[in-house]
Amino acid sequence: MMPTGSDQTETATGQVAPAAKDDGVSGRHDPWVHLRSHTSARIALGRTGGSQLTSALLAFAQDHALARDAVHAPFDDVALAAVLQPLDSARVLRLESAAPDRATFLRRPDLGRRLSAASVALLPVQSLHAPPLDLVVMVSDGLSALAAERQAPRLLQALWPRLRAAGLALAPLCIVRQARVALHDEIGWHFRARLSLMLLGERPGLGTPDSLGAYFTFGPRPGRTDAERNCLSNIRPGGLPPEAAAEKLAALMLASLRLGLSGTALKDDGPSLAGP
Amino acid sequence: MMPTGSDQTETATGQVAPAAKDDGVSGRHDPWVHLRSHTSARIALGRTGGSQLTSALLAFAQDHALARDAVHAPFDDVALAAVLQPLDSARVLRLESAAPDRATFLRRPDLGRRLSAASVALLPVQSLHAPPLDLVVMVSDGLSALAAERQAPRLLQALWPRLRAAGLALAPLCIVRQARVALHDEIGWHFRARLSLMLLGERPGLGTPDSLGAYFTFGPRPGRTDAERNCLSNIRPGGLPPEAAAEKLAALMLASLRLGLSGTALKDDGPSLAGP
Amino acid sequence: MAVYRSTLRGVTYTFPDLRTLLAKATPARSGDELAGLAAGGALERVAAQCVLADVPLTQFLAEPVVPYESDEITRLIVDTHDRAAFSAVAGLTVGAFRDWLLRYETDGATLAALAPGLTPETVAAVSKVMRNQDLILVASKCEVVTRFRSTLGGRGTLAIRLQPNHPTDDPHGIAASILDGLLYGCGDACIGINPATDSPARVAELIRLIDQLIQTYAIPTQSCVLAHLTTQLAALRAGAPVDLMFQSIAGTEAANTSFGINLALLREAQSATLSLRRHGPTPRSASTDPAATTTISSPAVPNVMYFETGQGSCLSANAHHGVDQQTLEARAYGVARAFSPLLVNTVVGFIGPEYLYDGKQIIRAGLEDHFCGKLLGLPMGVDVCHTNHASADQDDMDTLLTLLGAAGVNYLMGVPGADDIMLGYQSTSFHDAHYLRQLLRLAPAPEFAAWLEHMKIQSPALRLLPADRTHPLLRP
Amino acid sequence: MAVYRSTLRGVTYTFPDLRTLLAKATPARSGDELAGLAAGGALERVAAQCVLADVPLTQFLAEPVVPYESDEITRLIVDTHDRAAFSAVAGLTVGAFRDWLLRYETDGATLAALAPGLTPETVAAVSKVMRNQDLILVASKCEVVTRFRSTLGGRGTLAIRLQPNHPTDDPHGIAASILDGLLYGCGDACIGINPATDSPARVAELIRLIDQLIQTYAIPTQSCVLAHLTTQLAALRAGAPVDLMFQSIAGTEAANTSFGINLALLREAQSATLSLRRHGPTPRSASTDPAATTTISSPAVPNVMYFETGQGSCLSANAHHGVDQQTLEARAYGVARAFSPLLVNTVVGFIGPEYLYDGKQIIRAGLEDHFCGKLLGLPMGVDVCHTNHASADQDDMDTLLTLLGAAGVNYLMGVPGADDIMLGYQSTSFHDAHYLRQLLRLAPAPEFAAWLEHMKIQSPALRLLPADRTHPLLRP
Ligand code: B12
Ligand code: B12
Repeated sequence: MMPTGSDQTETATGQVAPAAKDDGVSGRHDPWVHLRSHTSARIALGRTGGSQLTSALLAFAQDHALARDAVHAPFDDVALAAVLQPLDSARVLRLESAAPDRATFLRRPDLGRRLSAASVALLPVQSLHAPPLDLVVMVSDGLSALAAERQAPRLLQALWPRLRAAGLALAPLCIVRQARVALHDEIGWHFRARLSLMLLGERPGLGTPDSLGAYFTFGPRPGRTDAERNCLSNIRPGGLPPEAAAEKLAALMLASLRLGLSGTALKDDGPSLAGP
Repeated sequence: MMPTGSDQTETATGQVAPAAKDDGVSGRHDPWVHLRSHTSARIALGRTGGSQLTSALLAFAQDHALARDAVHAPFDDVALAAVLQPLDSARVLRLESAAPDRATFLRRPDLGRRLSAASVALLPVQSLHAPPLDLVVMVSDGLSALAAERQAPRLLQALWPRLRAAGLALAPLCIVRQARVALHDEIGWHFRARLSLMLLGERPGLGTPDSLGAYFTFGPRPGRTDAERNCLSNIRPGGLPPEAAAEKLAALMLASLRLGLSGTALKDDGPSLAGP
Repeated sequence: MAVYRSTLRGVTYTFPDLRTLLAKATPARSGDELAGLAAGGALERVAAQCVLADVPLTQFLAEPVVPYESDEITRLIVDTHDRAAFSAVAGLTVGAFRDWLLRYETDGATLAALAPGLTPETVAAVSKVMRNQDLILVASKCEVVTRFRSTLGGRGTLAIRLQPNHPTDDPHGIAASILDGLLYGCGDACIGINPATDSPARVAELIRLIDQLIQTYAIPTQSCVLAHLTTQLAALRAGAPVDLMFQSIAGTEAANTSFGINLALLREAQSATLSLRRHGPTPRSASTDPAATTTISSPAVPNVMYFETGQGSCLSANAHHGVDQQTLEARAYGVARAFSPLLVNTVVGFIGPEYLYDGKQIIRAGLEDHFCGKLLGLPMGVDVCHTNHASADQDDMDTLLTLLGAAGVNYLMGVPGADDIMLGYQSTSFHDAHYLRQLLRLAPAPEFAAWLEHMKIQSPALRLLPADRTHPLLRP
Repeated sequence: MAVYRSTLRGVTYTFPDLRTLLAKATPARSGDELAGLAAGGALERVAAQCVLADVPLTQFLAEPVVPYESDEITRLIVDTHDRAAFSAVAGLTVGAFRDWLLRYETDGATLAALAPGLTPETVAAVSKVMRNQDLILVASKCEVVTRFRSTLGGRGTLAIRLQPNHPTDDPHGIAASILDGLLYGCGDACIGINPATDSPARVAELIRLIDQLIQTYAIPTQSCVLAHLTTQLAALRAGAPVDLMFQSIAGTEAANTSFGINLALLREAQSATLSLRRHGPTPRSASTDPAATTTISSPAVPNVMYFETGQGSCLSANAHHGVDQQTLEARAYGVARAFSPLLVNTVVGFIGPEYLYDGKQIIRAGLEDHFCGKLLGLPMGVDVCHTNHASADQDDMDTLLTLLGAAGVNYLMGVPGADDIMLGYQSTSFHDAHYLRQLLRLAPAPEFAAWLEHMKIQSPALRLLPADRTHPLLRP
């Protein structure tokens, strides 16, 4: 049995560095700090008594302030449209949800799930006799404009050729301001697409202000539930890199089209996606 | 020693009356409920275990909701001016502090301590050669419009004749929207009055939405501190009735004029006020 | 159908039915405002609370808030209601029930006996006429003990779920976080990973990773990988050593449908997990005799399920039937208790400000959820947390954390530095857990406490011991 | 004068002096916004906290926030600073000082020895880089014991000031509230009346009223009538049996001047009260040996003073010198500790939303004040309260009440039904006091606990006993 009452808190040297260090934490670490090479989680933070060191506390507070800002960062959908334009000869549509501003968007998810009246009017009329489309893809800021701006171009640059190569009939790419996930049901339904994919910013995490989520639905129409969708999350360089996400998404969506379903019945299982 | 573990909680009859009872509390009381005849304090509430009964809890919540409303009740200064007009042949002045609205007033006591520019312009010019006035009296909603509307007329009707009888030279009566206590320093200074009296609504209590406070300063001028004022509080029928307050105030203010001071050096001590 | 009415200073407030009355009586929160169900102001809220206080408890059996015909959860609640247990309070109104709960004589054993007689709606109703202190005091009387490899919920203990998530499910990254947590004395509730991916193969791999650690170091705890239940089932069927079967649940059938589950699927998953027989006899610890404690759920059915809930999920799925989110949350506990879970966790600030706007609403909801779950006989834990789009910070978390400690919460989350790098929210850290144990002298689960001592991680005085690189857990 | 600067993601924040730095580092509150001193946003606040964490503690001695020349409180702080006691932490920065406070080894005795070495500004500074949990944990280590007729502040105890106010100071009304409180087990901190009137004769009458009760029933407690100090002095000189001398105090000389007091007047009042020799030898209770506990203030000077404070009073008096309200509050404790008070009470939500806007700000401020006072060696109580113009309710009060119980607060207020019918605000009730004692197993002051048992008011298990009309206290 070890003696009680002893601990390994830092000695009182007065040398607590300010929190604005690169690693996000500073001061004395726990002896297993080498394990940090495996994860960006805040491990081996060290302690004083059993509590966090001042440096860790302030690093956290700083990251929190930054993440709060990230939620409110403005979305430059015009610039994003310009970046994405070359992907497709079809024109890129710029749309918006029914949430008029950021504050309303945050409190009214119902509005984030519907297009504004103006945007509905912008949607090209789909002839009832035109052959149904395979896929409509949209990008939204969601809860993080940074995520859409940083990850969507890389993801789509890798995804688009695969979709083309698979011979899919694609609707125009839509950029939607302030959308929630379910909005792609409405757009997919409008285009009478077999599959509808929404790429949108996830809620910013402390160290991760720019993480993208991808949600797709087979047979999109208003009223679909989350159980009928699939999701790929944490798309960002420190998580699932956008290119890898494109590869996974292509495989999953092609399986979805082949099996005629999405949701809990479709599992993300590398080999099993290969299909019959 | 009494047995532990037994208590006197109400028996579970299912008969907890709704809270909207006249006495503000209901359900089973403590055996000393007869002591309530001496005070409006929430005594002998009864208990369940050691906790308040649901009925008492809800009565409290209801009173809290009402008191919160009372803070925001609008002040009908025009009607009050009409009521007070007969007191004085001089015209009653209607003024306002620099706080533009209720929300601002609550967060900006500094603005409540200054007249608005418009009100400063309304003040009659005081000739430097006119004999100095003895007293300027003002009434404000402060934190409770109800208090000013209910108690000020009764108080002033009893006070005014006493002041006249004492032969005091009085400035016009001022009604000031949204004032804090120190504003009477500015007005008193403007009128070059020897004494300045502010009657204003105190913060509404739970059962007492209409309690008036009286604060007076000898030698009013901007920069006077609270230590240089005297105060009479809880002016309302259930507290110090307005007529009794008038009597006390008259005695105190006359002593103040006689001694040439106010504040901590002037004590409210019935007989000792009689003076030499 | 009854009409509910009261007159308050001359104004008459009418509430057409019980579910409207319940919604208007709820302390303010953004989700009910979003749903258009909240009271118009403080006075209407108090009026509703006064009416609610007078509603007899029997009315909740007579007037289901979600129709029996169209909702299997209502059917579950009604069909399994234990009238005999209920008889102790059957004559009471909601207000008198609150008074009864607060009596000195109403102790843990009384409440344990009553639990099967209470419906979720009854419990939600009474919470609406209770102040924070009432929610804390009554909950602190309840003791709900469950067991797998560790014994959880005993008085004077506080367990922690170790949550070592990683954005790519990297096994080394996850293992690093697990070691970190163990060296801070956390992990007795379970080691539970939220996988980033939805792959049965990856889920199986993660389950094996934890299992390996548990076996190597003989850690008295259990593993869980919180993928969708169908994904875990697929892994189980492929041979993964599943300790606990996890699922997010909600309070209406429609919401559960949107989660891709229903009662039948839950039952199937439960029996598949039970059939693995991994729960085995609970190792008795020297320091505590679990049999001596008053337990609610006699472990007739072993505790192999883990559920998570959180106010707002039904509304978010557009499946709330005009019922307020707190009542629906209690109904989710109605689902949970049909499955003898080892752990039930309300993830109270997780969904975001759309449902709980700020620290104040999160704190209130956390106390409500803990109280309601405990009263229904559940082993409640709380994920004390907030997102970056909410108006809340770590001070609010400290506050709720401390209140829940005083209320006797079964377990809390342990996330490295309180920052979940995969789920994108802030929860409680290993340090937070240790703070609470120190402050309120709460010990880990007895088997785990013994293990921590044995491993020289924590002293019997609940202090962390210095570890260097030669510590067995750190040896390569 | 030093310039304080930090760069955070490319933005440089500069703070011209220590008082600006302290203000910007303070958690958000309306009073500092009103004064124009608050940080512009969360990032500026964190930047200031990071800079503050690096400031050496010695800097607070070198750079007074209010000039030495013009402020007698600064002079008091500087002139009575105990360098020997300070030496234990003299080498630390603010951030390292927080770390030091949280060490396991830093126990109550260490903190008691350090107290005279700490200045109010140092203590305020460190609180600004502490989370709620830190404020609670460190405060819980401090034990500050004081005595008059009852022994207050011992570990595991919670005392209550019985506050029986009446809008006309009616003796029967006041007596009724006192009996109510006593029968609920409250009154051990003191029986303290805020008189509505400012008359020395009336004050004397009220003091005699309490004294009579104390003598008749041999209650081990002390009286106080909280008029202006000059009014109490007048009563004392006219022969009133003054137990405790009360005064509201603030953190700058100018604010105290606006209160009509200064240090000389406080000294005069203290020695006048001491000269009455009413404190006498403390009756030792059987259950606790007060001498055995670790006390901070060796009662060289008997404890005959009672002070109240509250963030915002200096600003309200336009006497804040550009210093934030929390630092000024700590300076008021600097005044208090020069007078060996029996009780110091921060009336935390009393002044209103102008200074502490809502429940969250009140909770934070309550924890800060309690922490700062305790660290400076004061017997801190908190009036957990709110006004009707603030955005706060009884749930917030329950929250703060419970947190303070865990933090080891010396005493709280007991007001009938939490509603002060004279001061117009909501505080804590006798029921609230009892809730906290039950929940955390906190006993009243030992002498008072014995008296409650003897009077058959409360059982040794801390339960209230039934009282009927024949109870001695109720006999006419
Ligand atoms: C918030 C959240 C939830 C909330 C959603 C409620 C709400 N109103 O927000 C709750 C708690 C209910 C939830 C539940 C579940 N979730 Co979830 N959730 C998240 C989280 C943390 C953030 C999502 C986000 O920011 N969306 C962006 C905003 C702008 O969109 P939104 O329209 O506001 O939100 C919608 C989506 O988030 C959707 N959603 C949430 N979770 C899931 C999961 C799946 C599989 C799908 C298709 C949709 C979906 O629900 C919201 C309402 O429609 C992500 C993690 C992350 N970093 O993204 C995990 C995440 C998406 N969820 C996940 C899982 C597994 C689940 C569950 C299946 C768990 C379970 N075993 O039951 C359940 C059921 C989901 C369902 N089918 O409905 C996984 C998905 C893994 C995968 N690759 O498939 C993620 C990535 C986290 C994880 N790794 O565990 N979740
Ligand atoms: C709030 C309050 C305070 C606050 C004031 C700070 C603030 N910004 O609000 C604080 C806590 C600092 C305070 C202190 C004291 N107060 Co005081 N306070 C009150 C209270 C509860 C409400 C006042 C109110 O609503 N005013 C109306 C609003 C609209 O005006 P305001 O401009 O916002 O507020 C100003 C006045 O309230 C003034 N003020 C506050 N208290 C006092 C006391 C006196 C004697 C004077 C002249 C002015 C004064 O200070 C404020 C800023 O200028 C009243 C009780 C009541 N029911 O009214 C007692 C009350 C006015 N105070 C009282 C007393 C005794 C004191 C003290 C002298 C106590 C002491 N022993 O030190 C001190 C010092 C006062 C001083 N000279 O500055 C007594 C006065 C008794 C009397 N008849 O003289 C009252 C009636 C309460 C009581 N019975 O104990 N108080």
